[in-house]
Amino acid sequence: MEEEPRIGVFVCHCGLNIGAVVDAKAVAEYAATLPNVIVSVDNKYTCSDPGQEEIKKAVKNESLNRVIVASCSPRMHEPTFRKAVEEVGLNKYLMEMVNIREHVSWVHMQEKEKATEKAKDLVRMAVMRAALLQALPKKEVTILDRALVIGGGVTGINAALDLANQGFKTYLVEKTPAIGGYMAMLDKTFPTLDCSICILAPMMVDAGNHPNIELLTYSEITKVDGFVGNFKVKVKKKPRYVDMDLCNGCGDCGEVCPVRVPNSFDVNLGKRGAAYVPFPQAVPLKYTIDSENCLNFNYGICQTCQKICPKHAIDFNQAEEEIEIDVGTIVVATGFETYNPAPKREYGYGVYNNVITSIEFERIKNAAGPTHGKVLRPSDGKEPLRVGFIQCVGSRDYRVGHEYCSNVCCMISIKQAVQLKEKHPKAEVYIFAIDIRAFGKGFEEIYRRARDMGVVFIKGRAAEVIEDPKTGNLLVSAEDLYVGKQLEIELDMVVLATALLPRADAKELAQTLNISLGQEGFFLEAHPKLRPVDTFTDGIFLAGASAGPKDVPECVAQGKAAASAAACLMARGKIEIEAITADVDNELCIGCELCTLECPYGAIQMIEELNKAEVIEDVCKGCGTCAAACPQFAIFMKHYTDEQILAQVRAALTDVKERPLIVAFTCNWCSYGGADLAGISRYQYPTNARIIRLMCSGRVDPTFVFEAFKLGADGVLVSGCHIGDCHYATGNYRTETRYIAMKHALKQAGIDPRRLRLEWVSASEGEKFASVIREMVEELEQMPALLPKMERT
Amino acid sequence: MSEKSVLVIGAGVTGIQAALDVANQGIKTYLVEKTPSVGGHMAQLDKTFPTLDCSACILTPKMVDVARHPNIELLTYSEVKEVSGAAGDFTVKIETKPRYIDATKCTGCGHCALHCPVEVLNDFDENIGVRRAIYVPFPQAVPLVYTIDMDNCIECELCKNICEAEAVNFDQESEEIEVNVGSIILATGYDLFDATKLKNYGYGSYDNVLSSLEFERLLSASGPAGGHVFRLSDGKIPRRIAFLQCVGSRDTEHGMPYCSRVCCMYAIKNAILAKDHIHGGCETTIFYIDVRAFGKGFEEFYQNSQIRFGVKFVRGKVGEIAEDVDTNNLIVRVEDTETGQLFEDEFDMVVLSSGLVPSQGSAEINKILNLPIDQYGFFEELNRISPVDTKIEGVYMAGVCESVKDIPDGVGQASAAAMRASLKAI
Amino acid sequence: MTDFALFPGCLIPTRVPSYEVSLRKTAERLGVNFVEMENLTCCAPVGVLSLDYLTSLSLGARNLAIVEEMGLDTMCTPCNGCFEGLDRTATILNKDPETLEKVNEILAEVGKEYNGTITVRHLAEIYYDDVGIDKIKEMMVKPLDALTVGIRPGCHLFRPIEVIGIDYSERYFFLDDLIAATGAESVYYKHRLRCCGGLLRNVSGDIVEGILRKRLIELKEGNVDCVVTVCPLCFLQFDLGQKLVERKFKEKYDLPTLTYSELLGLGMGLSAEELGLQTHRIKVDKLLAKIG
Amino acid sequence: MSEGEYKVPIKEPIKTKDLDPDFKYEIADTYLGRHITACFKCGACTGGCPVGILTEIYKPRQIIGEALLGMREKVLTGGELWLCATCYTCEDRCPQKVNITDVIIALRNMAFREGHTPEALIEQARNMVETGWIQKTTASMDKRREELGLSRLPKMAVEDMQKIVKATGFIKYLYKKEDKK
Repeated sequence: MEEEPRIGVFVCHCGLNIGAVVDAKAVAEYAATLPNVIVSVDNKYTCSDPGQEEIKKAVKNESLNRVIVASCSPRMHEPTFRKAVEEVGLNKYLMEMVNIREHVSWVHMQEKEKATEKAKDLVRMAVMRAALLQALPKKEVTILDRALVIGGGVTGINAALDLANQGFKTYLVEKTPAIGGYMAMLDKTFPTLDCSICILAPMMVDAGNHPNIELLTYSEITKVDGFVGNFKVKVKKKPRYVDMDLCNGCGDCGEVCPVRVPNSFDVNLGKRGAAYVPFPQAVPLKYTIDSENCLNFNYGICQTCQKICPKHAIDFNQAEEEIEIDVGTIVVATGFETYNPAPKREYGYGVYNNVITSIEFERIKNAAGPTHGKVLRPSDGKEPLRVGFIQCVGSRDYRVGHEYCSNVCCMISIKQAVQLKEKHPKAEVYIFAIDIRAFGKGFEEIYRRARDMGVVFIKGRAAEVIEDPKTGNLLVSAEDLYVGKQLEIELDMVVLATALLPRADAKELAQTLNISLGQEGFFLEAHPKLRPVDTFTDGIFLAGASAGPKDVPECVAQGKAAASAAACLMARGKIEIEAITADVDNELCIGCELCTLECPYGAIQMIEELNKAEVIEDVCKGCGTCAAACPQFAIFMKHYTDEQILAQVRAALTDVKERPLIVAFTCNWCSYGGADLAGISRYQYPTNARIIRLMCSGRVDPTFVFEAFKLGADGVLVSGCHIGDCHYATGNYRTETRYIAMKHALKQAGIDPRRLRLEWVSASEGEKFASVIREMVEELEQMPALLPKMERT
Repeated sequence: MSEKSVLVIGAGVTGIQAALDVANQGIKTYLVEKTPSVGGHMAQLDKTFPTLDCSACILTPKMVDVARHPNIELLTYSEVKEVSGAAGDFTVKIETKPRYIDATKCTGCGHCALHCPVEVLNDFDENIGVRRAIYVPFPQAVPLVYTIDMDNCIECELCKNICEAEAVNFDQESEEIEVNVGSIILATGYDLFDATKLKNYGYGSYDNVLSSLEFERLLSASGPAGGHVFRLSDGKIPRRIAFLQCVGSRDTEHGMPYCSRVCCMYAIKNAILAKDHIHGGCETTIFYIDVRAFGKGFEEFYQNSQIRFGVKFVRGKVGEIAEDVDTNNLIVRVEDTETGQLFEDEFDMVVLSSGLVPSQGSAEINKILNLPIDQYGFFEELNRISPVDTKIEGVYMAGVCESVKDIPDGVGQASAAAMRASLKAI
Repeated sequence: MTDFALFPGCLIPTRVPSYEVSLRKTAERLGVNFVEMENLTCCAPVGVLSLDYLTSLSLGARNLAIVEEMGLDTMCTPCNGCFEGLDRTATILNKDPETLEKVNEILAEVGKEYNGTITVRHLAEIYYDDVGIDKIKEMMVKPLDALTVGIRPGCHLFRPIEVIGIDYSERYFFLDDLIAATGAESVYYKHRLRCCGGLLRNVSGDIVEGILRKRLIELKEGNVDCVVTVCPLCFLQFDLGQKLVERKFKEKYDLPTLTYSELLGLGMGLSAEELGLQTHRIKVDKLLAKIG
Repeated sequence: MSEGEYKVPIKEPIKTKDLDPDFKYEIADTYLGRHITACFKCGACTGGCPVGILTEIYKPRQIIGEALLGMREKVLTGGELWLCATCYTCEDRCPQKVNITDVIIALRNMAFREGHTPEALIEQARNMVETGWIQKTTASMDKRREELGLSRLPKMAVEDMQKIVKATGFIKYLYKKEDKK
């Protein structure tokens, strides 16, 4: 250690968030008594200007070389305080945060004294660790000025166009044969009833032939490697069996194809051939041959399309192609799916012909749709003059598992009702809703217009729909709270306003991109207000309905916002990344190669001649799995060294005032985030746990666990991401194998193995984290105290 | 990068985000704010929905960034006087009103305020709290420079003598600077609907009927009461609080047929915070027409408020409020349209969830730019697919001045506007 | 001051003659010139409007036509019911030529025609706007500053705001100024602008007595000496109705009721007999004693 | 349940056949009922209604809600229509500017034509048509007027009244049953 550590502790009230529960002044006074602490003060808002000013003045005047800020979660303001200390010449890695808000005041609201004690312990642990912190050089990476936009809906198109106009080369990857997404399927958009394709088509054409945009349609992302500024993305281009350069979209092959299968673009109401384009205005206007239904692929017959194609563009043995592209930033704009209401048997979707969903109504109403714009009811093709819209089908529904509100269905139904009334002023239109959520610009006006046109709004969730077999008409029963009466309304057709769901492959894409999913299954943004379009992985941005249901204007705005965030990064050209990497100490390393097997990125290789391991700094992501596996303790993890972690464990277990005491190891990306969410949602749990933050659960070296038990910990919790979700791909697999080994070791040492517990907690499982702590405390309270023998050694 | 620059008018959270986004792309940015400090209405809030994040913890770091960003020139207590030229080449005259304090010298220590004899209502605290003639709107103001409010100052010069930094200078003049910018972003925000117009609710004549922002200031830790909720009539702790929705909004009578989009959620948030801040708990009831919890995490927040925090919801727009003259309690008369029952409940305090109207600032700046506005005073967007462009090329807008929205949407739109503006600046 | 065609209506002449005699005497002293009207029909108030819209408009239009024939342009009515009926008719016909034409077709049957030029004013408005507070103060021979008064303006004087357009609020009503002009003090009490239920007189006795009892309790709480109103129906409610409520609920209120003209007359030094106060069912002796 | 079972009124839900969807257009066509469709049933009117306070059965929102739904039978024959004191408080409070009292008066017009009107109003109207005065005039009224120095009760233009009432067809509904006059 070069100079004596001079530590400054700054305890924050955060207004009343901390101050109402934790006695910040007492914590600051206690911290002043700790070794090497020179300055210890409390402040109402440490993150505000006066707060940061106080830190800087203290560093300058008292020449502090360590700063500890006890306030909110590092996931929120670590960058803020790191920047503050850097401005006064202190290396940002010499600043340590202590989470006494999400992990203390917000979750122990009724236990003020114990919470203050817990805060003191956590500050003590931080002070012990701070003494061992080392300055780390800035690690910068250059950023490629190319961007990748995943998803060709209105959001993706807007993001790509803005990036391209800014001069950045942009790849737009779309899973289906044409861009346009759901908006291309719509007839009109609310609230102004503009024709949807008229708005979308010009944008699609611009995106189609913009010099800076490379369109990769009918393609999927298979693998993403690298990190911010240097993503290596593998894209699988599915075979169209049509040569894109030759085909001019004349459509002869579509006509002549004998096959007639339901067209998913028409929500299976309309039919299309095996050779098809999803819709007439498709961009690119190139035909695709659907190998599942094509007679050639199934029976080796027909091939008429190949024969008659004037440009000889059809080539049946076109193979799947995989290309690799290097990009600096990625924008995720994969959109949503609609809910299939069949499981809600009470509405009879799929059983009664005349019960359809709003997207089906939209296709029926669309001039390019299966019925060329005439609204006809599926059972007998008659024009329905009595139509009912049932809201919240699959949304706000605990039973179906989607508790959220899908934001757009009220307005879709009101728009569709107005369209019906425009055609038939005397049609009877009912809307069954709990709340009419007409919140946006111009929404109340069209809601008023619908009422003036005679649409009847019934306050109450429709209870059930039954069919009158003779007429095919439907009987909807519901209670109308407005008039306090039960109703049984006979209608010709019922439209179910179905929920917007995250796409089925969202989980898979989240794992490929290493970003996490929110509670409702949509992608999780870093912070709804601070960083609404960022994810926790730098360089990857979120936009549109992929982050949560929203309407077209909001999608467009978020598309442009994500483009702006990406442009900011790429315009700067370089970015500072975490300088947390591994380092091998050559004397200790005995060349057993165990670490090279553990590393998922191959960032640690053997130097043949020395028979020693060596870390490739650029590739190493700093998860620490190798360090935990090394039998010789030869691997030195920058910023998360063994000594620093053990210092925290020891500090947690000196003058323990609360029994049972649990040492909890959490991984920064998932379980630490889960603990934060438990705080944000105010789930209360006992104060017995002391949380230590590591980059990955794979970093938990068995020695840490045994040291904890040796020093008298009653219980140890190791928590990390669910298998498959790990930010470092395979970190948690190693943790699982070590956990089993540790259990046996504890049994032999005469310690009840139940005292060690391994739990997977994702960033969206706040409640689970709280209940895990509660269960552990209850379980440990039943157990007899640890054998004193252990404490003697 | 380029000599072209961008002007952002209005330094609420939206204006700050837009300025940061443009500046981060290496483009020079001028950020003009009418009041002495940046922060806008968000600085007045205690917590934000739906995550109950502490509002200052989100806003103050961004305020610090904006003040310290090399590419941003912050012009507070200043107004745009004149705009000429076209997209890519606007010349703008900006007048900085005199603070009568030298910004370079003032350290924000606050001694002057301690000795200032004049006490006036602080409009930042919605006239619940007070401030001195020499003041900063709130302790975390950025820039932390004091301002003398000349209308109320009696020029006793006590502050001048006290100030070690000799920053007080009574004959400071207003300065005018001219800047040349490639594009302009409007982020002039909103004002609250003046609820005195609703005679049947008695706002303005009954002491315990508060507007939502007044209640926010009561809740705020940096507010006049340090976060303790009390009745303005007798200082007692309210045990039964009513929140009335759609005050001004969805009301063709007062020319505001639109829904103000955020009141349902901030009412639920305030109801939960009221229970949190009042020791011994209190009963909160929200009288609504439709609860519009449409955004991410909103519905869960709405359900939790009922299940875990016990906030009561009654569907019915309150007909009228009468005041019990001796106890200053409020008798709220409403029909619960779900059960058809008619209630005459007595409450200790009533909070009106007033709607949002375009700010005075929007009207003033529009006298210069005369952009087309819709019948409520919001700026009109160019067309459906460019929600942040105005009808004048090179002038963009974000936040509530375009249409009512909450903080995440405002911040999102700010980034979008920054993108469009930076295209013009290169 | 312009001349006003006086439309007494049917309730005041028959059931509340004291209002008519006091309004004539006070108007004379204040220099308000009323021109008598003949050959009138009923003003077709809400009771008739509720049965047939066109009949109500036609009868009202006929009375307005008579004022036109008299060469005047403003009609004054002391009764809220007539004010509501005729003002509504005038407002609709003055603005909507199509309905005016239909009504004139019917008026042709009786040889009359209405051209939509008449404005209808209530007596209270004339006291306030045309006579004015200062003039009334001057006329006060015996200021009534010992009296505390609870006003009952009567719903149709100021509602619906779209048709009548007077700005009002629970806290302030122009009638307060008129009362203050006489020296008396107009006291604020709960729900003082709330309806007295008069129009439901023989439709549902329970409701009428229920509403009236609430108003009487609130007036009692406001501890007023007397009730002053400008509407004959309110007068009947609080004068006659008070007796019925006292009998039904076995409670004592003993709240004398005056119309504003009677209060004005007292202030001007007119005796109770001259103002016809003896016809009131609730005795006013205690009140007269108080103002000496 | 102390003795015997709990007596429960059994009733059918409202069926489509009980609803008349055109009722709302019929009301909207009249001048008085023109704004009815603007109502989004928020309850502000009932909240301030002086009659609504006392009786559970009279709620303006309920009447307008039922009218919009098409429950013509219940609204016109229900009789709640006639409990409105026509004090117009609700009209000043309606956020969607629905002239609620006028709508109820329009509904009363329809009820009158279909013969569901309280006796009192029929009697008042008949007095007006026959004598020109809403209440029957008695000699004592004239006597009291003279004591106060007022002229006798003026004569009402009864013939003109009757011509008008016949012309507007009002008489047809007033004397439907015995068909006097």
